[in-house]
Amino acid sequence: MTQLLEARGLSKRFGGVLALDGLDLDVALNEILGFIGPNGSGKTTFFNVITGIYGADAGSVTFNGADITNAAPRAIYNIGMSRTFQRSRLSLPLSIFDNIMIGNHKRLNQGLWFNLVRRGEFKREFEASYRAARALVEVFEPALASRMFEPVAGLPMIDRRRIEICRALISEPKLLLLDEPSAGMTHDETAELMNDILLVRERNKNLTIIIVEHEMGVIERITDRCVVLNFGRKIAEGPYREVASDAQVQEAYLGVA
Amino acid sequence: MDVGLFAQYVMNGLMLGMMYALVAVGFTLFFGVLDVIKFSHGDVVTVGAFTALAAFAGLHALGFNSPWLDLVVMLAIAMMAMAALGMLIARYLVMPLRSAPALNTLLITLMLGTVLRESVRLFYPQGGNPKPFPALLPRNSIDLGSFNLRLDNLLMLAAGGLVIVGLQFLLNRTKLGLAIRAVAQDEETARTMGINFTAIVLITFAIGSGLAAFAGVMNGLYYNEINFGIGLYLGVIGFSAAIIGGLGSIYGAILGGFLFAGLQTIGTVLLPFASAYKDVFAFAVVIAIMAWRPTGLIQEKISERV
Amino acid sequence: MAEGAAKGENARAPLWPGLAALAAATVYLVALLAAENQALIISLLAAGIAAVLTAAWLRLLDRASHSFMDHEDALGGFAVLAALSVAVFFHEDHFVLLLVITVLLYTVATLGLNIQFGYAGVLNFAGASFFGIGAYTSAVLNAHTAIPHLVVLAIGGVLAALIGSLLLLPVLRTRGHYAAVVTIAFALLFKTFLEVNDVLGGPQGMQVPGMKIFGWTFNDNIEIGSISLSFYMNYYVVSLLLLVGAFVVVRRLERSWIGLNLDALRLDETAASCFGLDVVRWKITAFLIGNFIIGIAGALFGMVGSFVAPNNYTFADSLILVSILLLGGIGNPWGLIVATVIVVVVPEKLQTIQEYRFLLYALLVIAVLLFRPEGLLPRPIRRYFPGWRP
Amino acid sequence: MIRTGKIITAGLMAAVLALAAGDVNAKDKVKVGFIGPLTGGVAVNGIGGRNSADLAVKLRNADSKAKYEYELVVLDDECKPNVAVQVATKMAADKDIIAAATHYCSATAIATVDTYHKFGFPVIVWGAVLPDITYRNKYAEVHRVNGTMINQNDANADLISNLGYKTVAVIHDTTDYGKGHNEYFSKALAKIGKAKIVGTFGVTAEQQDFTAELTQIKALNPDVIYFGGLTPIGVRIRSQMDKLGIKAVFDATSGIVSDAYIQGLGPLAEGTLAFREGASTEKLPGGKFFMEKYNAQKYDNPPEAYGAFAYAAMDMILNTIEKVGPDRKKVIDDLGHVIDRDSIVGKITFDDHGQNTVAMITKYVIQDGKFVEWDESEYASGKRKLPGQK
Repeated sequence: MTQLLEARGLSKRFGGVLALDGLDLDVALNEILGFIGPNGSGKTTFFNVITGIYGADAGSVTFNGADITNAAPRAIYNIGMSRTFQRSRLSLPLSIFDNIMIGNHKRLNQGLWFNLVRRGEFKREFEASYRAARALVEVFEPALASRMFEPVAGLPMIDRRRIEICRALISEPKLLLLDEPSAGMTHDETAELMNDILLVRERNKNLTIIIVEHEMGVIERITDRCVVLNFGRKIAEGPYREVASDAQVQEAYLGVA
Repeated sequence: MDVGLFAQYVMNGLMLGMMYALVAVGFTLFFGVLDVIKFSHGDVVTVGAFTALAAFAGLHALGFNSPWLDLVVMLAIAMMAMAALGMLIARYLVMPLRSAPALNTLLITLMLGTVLRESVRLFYPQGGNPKPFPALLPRNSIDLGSFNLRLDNLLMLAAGGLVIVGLQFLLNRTKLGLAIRAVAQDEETARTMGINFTAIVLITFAIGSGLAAFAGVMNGLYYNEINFGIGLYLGVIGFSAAIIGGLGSIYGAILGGFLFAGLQTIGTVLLPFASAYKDVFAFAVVIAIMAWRPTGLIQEKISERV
Repeated sequence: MAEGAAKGENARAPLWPGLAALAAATVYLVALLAAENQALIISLLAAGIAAVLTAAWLRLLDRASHSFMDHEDALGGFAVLAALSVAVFFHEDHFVLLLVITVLLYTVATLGLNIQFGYAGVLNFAGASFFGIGAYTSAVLNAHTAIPHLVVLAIGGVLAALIGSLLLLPVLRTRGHYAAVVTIAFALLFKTFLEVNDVLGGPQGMQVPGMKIFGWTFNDNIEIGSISLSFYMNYYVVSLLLLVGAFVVVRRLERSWIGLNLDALRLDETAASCFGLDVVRWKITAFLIGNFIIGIAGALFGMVGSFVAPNNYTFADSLILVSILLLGGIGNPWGLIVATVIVVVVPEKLQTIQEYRFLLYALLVIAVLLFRPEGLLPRPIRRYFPGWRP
Repeated sequence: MIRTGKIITAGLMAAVLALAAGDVNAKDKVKVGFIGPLTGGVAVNGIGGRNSADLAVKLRNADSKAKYEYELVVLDDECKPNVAVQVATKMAADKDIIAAATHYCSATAIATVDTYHKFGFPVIVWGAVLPDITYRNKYAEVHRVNGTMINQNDANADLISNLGYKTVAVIHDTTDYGKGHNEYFSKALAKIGKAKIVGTFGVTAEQQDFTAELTQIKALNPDVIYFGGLTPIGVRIRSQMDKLGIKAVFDATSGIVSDAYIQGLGPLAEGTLAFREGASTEKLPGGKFFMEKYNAQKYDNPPEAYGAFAYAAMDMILNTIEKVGPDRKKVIDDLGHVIDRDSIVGKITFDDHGQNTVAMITKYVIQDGKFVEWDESEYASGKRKLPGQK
C-alpha cells in the first residue's frame, strides 16, 4: 500500500538535547497511527517539525510524494496536513464559527476587492461555509450547532477540543495530526470524543490520522498501528498488542520492569 | 579634535549615561518581576527630585546648613518616599491589571505619569517654573586645557556606580535577590518555592522607584535646575535604553543607558552646528538596532505580551 | 454578551432601543455643546454619567447594543442624520463646528489605529506622527503646488503609508514591548525632526491655505438669503463624508475573511500560520491601510486647522489616540465615536478648571482602566452581516 | 451670557431661568478677552499679564460711570503656536467677545495674526516683541502697545561693543522669536562692526541638556554668549555654562526679564545682561498708580515685566468700547487712528501697522538678585566688573 508520509533520518536538537534522533517513519494512506512514548520522547517535536513550526537539523520529510522538509507551515497546510495542539490553541474571544473558519483559510477567497466590495458574492461564500461548518459541528455535538456565534471562551474543555478538531477537519485534509486530544478531559469525555473521531472517519474514508496519546485504552481502541518513541528514537512499531508486550517498550514506557 | 575637548565630551556622555542607566534599570527590574512596563517611572524621577527639593527647604527652615547633612537627608527622604510611592503604584494600579492586556498597564501608568507631572505643576508652589536645585557638592574644578574637570561630576559618577554595584550585589548575593530572580524566572516555581510573590513584587518596585529618586536628585545636582517636565524625557529615554539593552537584563539596561548617551554625544560631534539633530540620530539608531536585534542586545527574557 | 447573542440567534432585536439611544445621545451632545455656563456643564456631565449608569443597571444598554448589531445599516443612516442635525443646529457657531469636526477626524484616525492595533494587534504609538505627516503634506502642497485639494488628501494618506513602511522591518521583526519602542522612537524622532528642520517651519510651524474644491473656497462664510452659515460647514460636510467612508471600510474589513485573518494573527500567530495564514502579508496590509486612513484624516485636519506645528504631533498626542481606542473598547467603531467625544469635547467644555483638565482627564482614564478594562463599549462578537440569520 | 435660544431647544429651560434671573436690571454685559501663557515655563509672565488685564477690568467695573459691565474671558496659549491658534480661533469665533489683549510669546502671536484677520477680531498685543507680528502683514485687526525687538537689539549690540568685547557666540531658540533676535542682533552688531559672531546655535524650547552645544562654544572661547530665547532654557543654559566652566558674559534679551529667571538661578544670575523696551514699571508715568492698585488686589503673582503693558492694552480696549460701543468693526475703526493717547506706559501712538512706537529701551544687569538698570549699576560705575570687562 502507498505511503502518505515518509520521514527519513529526521533530527532536531534543542541546545544539548536531541529531541529527534534520526527518526525514520512511514505513514500509510488511510491508516490511524498511534504515536506513543514517555514525556519528552519527541512526539510533539515530531509534529512541530513536519508541520514546519521547527526546521529540521537533518533528514527529510515527504508528504504525498512532495518533499516538505523545512517548508513553511502554511505551505504544508495548503497541501493537506492539519493538526490540533497539545494545549488547546483556540482564539478564545472569537466565535465557534470564526475559529472553524480559521481552519478553512485555503478555501476562502482572501482578495481585498472581493472581501470589501463584492459583498454579494462574499455573502454566498459565507453562507456556504456556514452550512459546511455547522454540518461538521453537528457530527460532534448537535447542541453546539445552534451556538455557532458564541465565543468559545464560554465552552467547557471537551467542546473546545471538538471545535479544535473541527477547525482541523473543515479543510478536508489528507492527514490529521491529533496531539493528546484527551488531555484535560475525563475518561468518559475522551471515549465520547474518540467515537466522534471514528464517526468522521466513517464518512471520509481517505483520511489518515496520527494520534499522540497517553491513554492506552484510546490507542488500543482506535489505532491500526503504533510507533513508540524514546529519546527521539523509534524503539518499537506494530499493532498495539505486539508493541505493548515488547519488553523494551515496557521498560522504557509502561514502567513495568 | 583636541584631547581636552574630547575628554569634555566623554564626561558629558558619562553623566548623561549614568542618569539614563539608573532610570533604565528601574524599567528592567519591573519588567523582570511582572512583565509590565511602568511608564510613570520617568515622572517618579521628577517627584523624587521635587521631594528632595522640598526636604532641602524644610532643612533650611529648621536651620540646618551643612551641605553633606542636607544631601544625605534629602536623598534618604526622597528615596524612601518614592519607594513607598512605587509600592502603592504596584499594589493598586499595576497588580490589579495583571489579567488585562499589557497595553492597559502601559496606559494606566502613562496616565499616572500625567497625574504626577500635573500635580507637581499645579500643587508644588510655582511648580510650573524651573526650580533652582542647590549645588551641595564641592564645586572645585581643574581646567585641563579645554576640559573642565569638576569634583562634583566625579562624585556623582562614583555614587551612581556604587549604587549599580550595590544593586548587583543585592540581586546576586542576597536571599532577597535570589527571591527576586526566582520570581523573574518563573512566578509559579517561585510560589512553590514558598516565596511571597506579592511581597517580592512590592519590594522590587520599591527598589526601582528608590533608584528613580536617586536619579532625580542626581539630575538636580547636575543641572542645578529641575522642572516638572524632566521626567517625561528621562522616562522615554530610560525605556528605550532598557529595551535596546534587552528587557529583564540589568547589564542590558546599563549598556542601553550609556549607549544612548553615547549616541547623543556622537550625534553632536558628527553634526556640529546641527547638534539639535542629535536626538533624531539617536532614535534612528534605536530603530535600526530593533530591526537588527528584535529582542535587544542582551536578551534574557522575551516579552510575548502587549 | 453570550446570552444576548443566544437571544439574537432566534429573535431579531427591535430597532427602537438603538434609535432611542441615538436620539438621546444626540440631544445630550447638543445640550453639552450649547451650554456655556460652567455650573450647567458640570451638572450636565454629572447627569450624563448618572443616566448611563442607570441605563446600564436597567440593562437598557445591552438592548441598545443588540439593536445596533441587528440594524446597523439603518442606525448608521440615522447617525449621519443626527450628525447633520447637530451641524444645522450650530450652523453659524464657528467654534462648536470646529470642535465637532475635530471629533469626526480624530475618530477617523482612531479607526485607522483600530485596524492596526484593535484587529491585527500591530502596536502603533506614533499615530499622531502619521496624522502629522498628512497635515504637513497639505501644508506644503496647498502652499506651493496647484494639486487639487482632494488629491492632496489622498497624497497625505499615501505619504503616511509610505513613510510608515520604513518601520515595517523592525515592526515585523519585533514583538510586544519591543514593537512598542520602535513606534515610540519614531514618534519622538518625527517631532524632533520637525522641530529642528527649518524647511518645514521648525517649532514655529506653518500656515495651511484653506481647502478649495472646483473653485469653491472653503474658508468663506456661506450666505444663503438671510441665513449665514459658518465656513466650517464646508469642512464639516467633507469630514463627515470621510468618516462615513472610513467607517464603512473598517466595518466591511472586520466583517470579512480579512477581519478574521487579522484577529487570528493577533490572538495566536503560530496557530494561524499552521492554518495557512500569511502573517507578514496581513500585518503589512493592516499597518499600511491603517496609516493611510490616519494620513488622510491628518491632511484634512491640517486644512481645517489652517496651521501645523510640531507640538500638535507629539508622543503625548499619539497616546491620546491610543487611549481613545481603549476607552471606547478596542475593535468597536461605535465605541470609538463615543470615546472621541469624551476625550475631545469634555476637556474643552471644562474651561474654568482649565488648569486642572489634564489632571482630571488622566484620572478618568485610570478609573476606566481599573473598573471597565474592556472599554466603555466592548467589541461584540463578529457578525458578518447585521441581523443575518441561518 | 448663555445662548438662551439654544439652551431652551436643548431642553434646559429650568437652568436658563435660574441663570437668567441673575442678570435682571444689570448693565449690559460685554465680554473682552485675554490670551497669554498661563502654564509652562513662562507662566509667571502670562499670569502677571492676566492679573494686570483683570485689574483693568475690575477697576472699570467699579467705576459707576462705565456704560457696560465687563467680563474677562481668559485663555491659555501655553506659549505654543499650535495651542495659540486653537484658543485664538476659539476666542475670535465667539461673537460675544468684542476684542482682546493677546500674547506674551512672539511664536504664538505671529502664528495667530491670520486667525484674527480671518475672523475680523480686534486684538492688542501686550508682550510679544517680534516685529513681523505687526509688520509682516497690514492687518487692521492687529495692534501692539509694547515695542519690537529691533530697538532692544540695537541697544544690546551697542553695549556689547562699547564694553570692548570682540567675539560673540549666539544661542537662539528656533521659533520665530529666537530667529528674529538672532537676525536683528547680528545685523546690529555687524553695523557697529567692533565685535564678530563666532558661532550660531539653534536650540529647541523643550531641550534639557545643552552641554553638547556649550562644549562646542567653549572650544570657540567667545567673550560673550548672546541668548535669544525665553526664561526656561535661559536658566538651563546659564547654569550649564557654569558646569563647563565657561566664563563668558551671558547677554540675554527681554525674554528673560522675569523674576523666575533670578529664582531659577540664584547667585548664578549675577551679571546677566537683559534689555527691555519701555521704561521699567516703577519709572512709568502711571507706574506708581498701577503698582498700588495691583498690590491692593493681593494677586499671588507680581505683574512681571509686561504687566503694565497688558494693563494698558486692556484699558485701551475698554476705553474704545465705552466710546464706540460693543461692536468689533467700530472698535477696529477707532483703533485705526490712535494718536498720543494717555496710558500708564506713556502716550501711545499706533503707526499704520498698529504698532506703538516705543523708542526708549531699558538696559538691565542682574545685581544682587535684582534687575538693576545698567546706568545705575555698580558694573557701569566700574565698582564691579563683568567677566573680561575692561
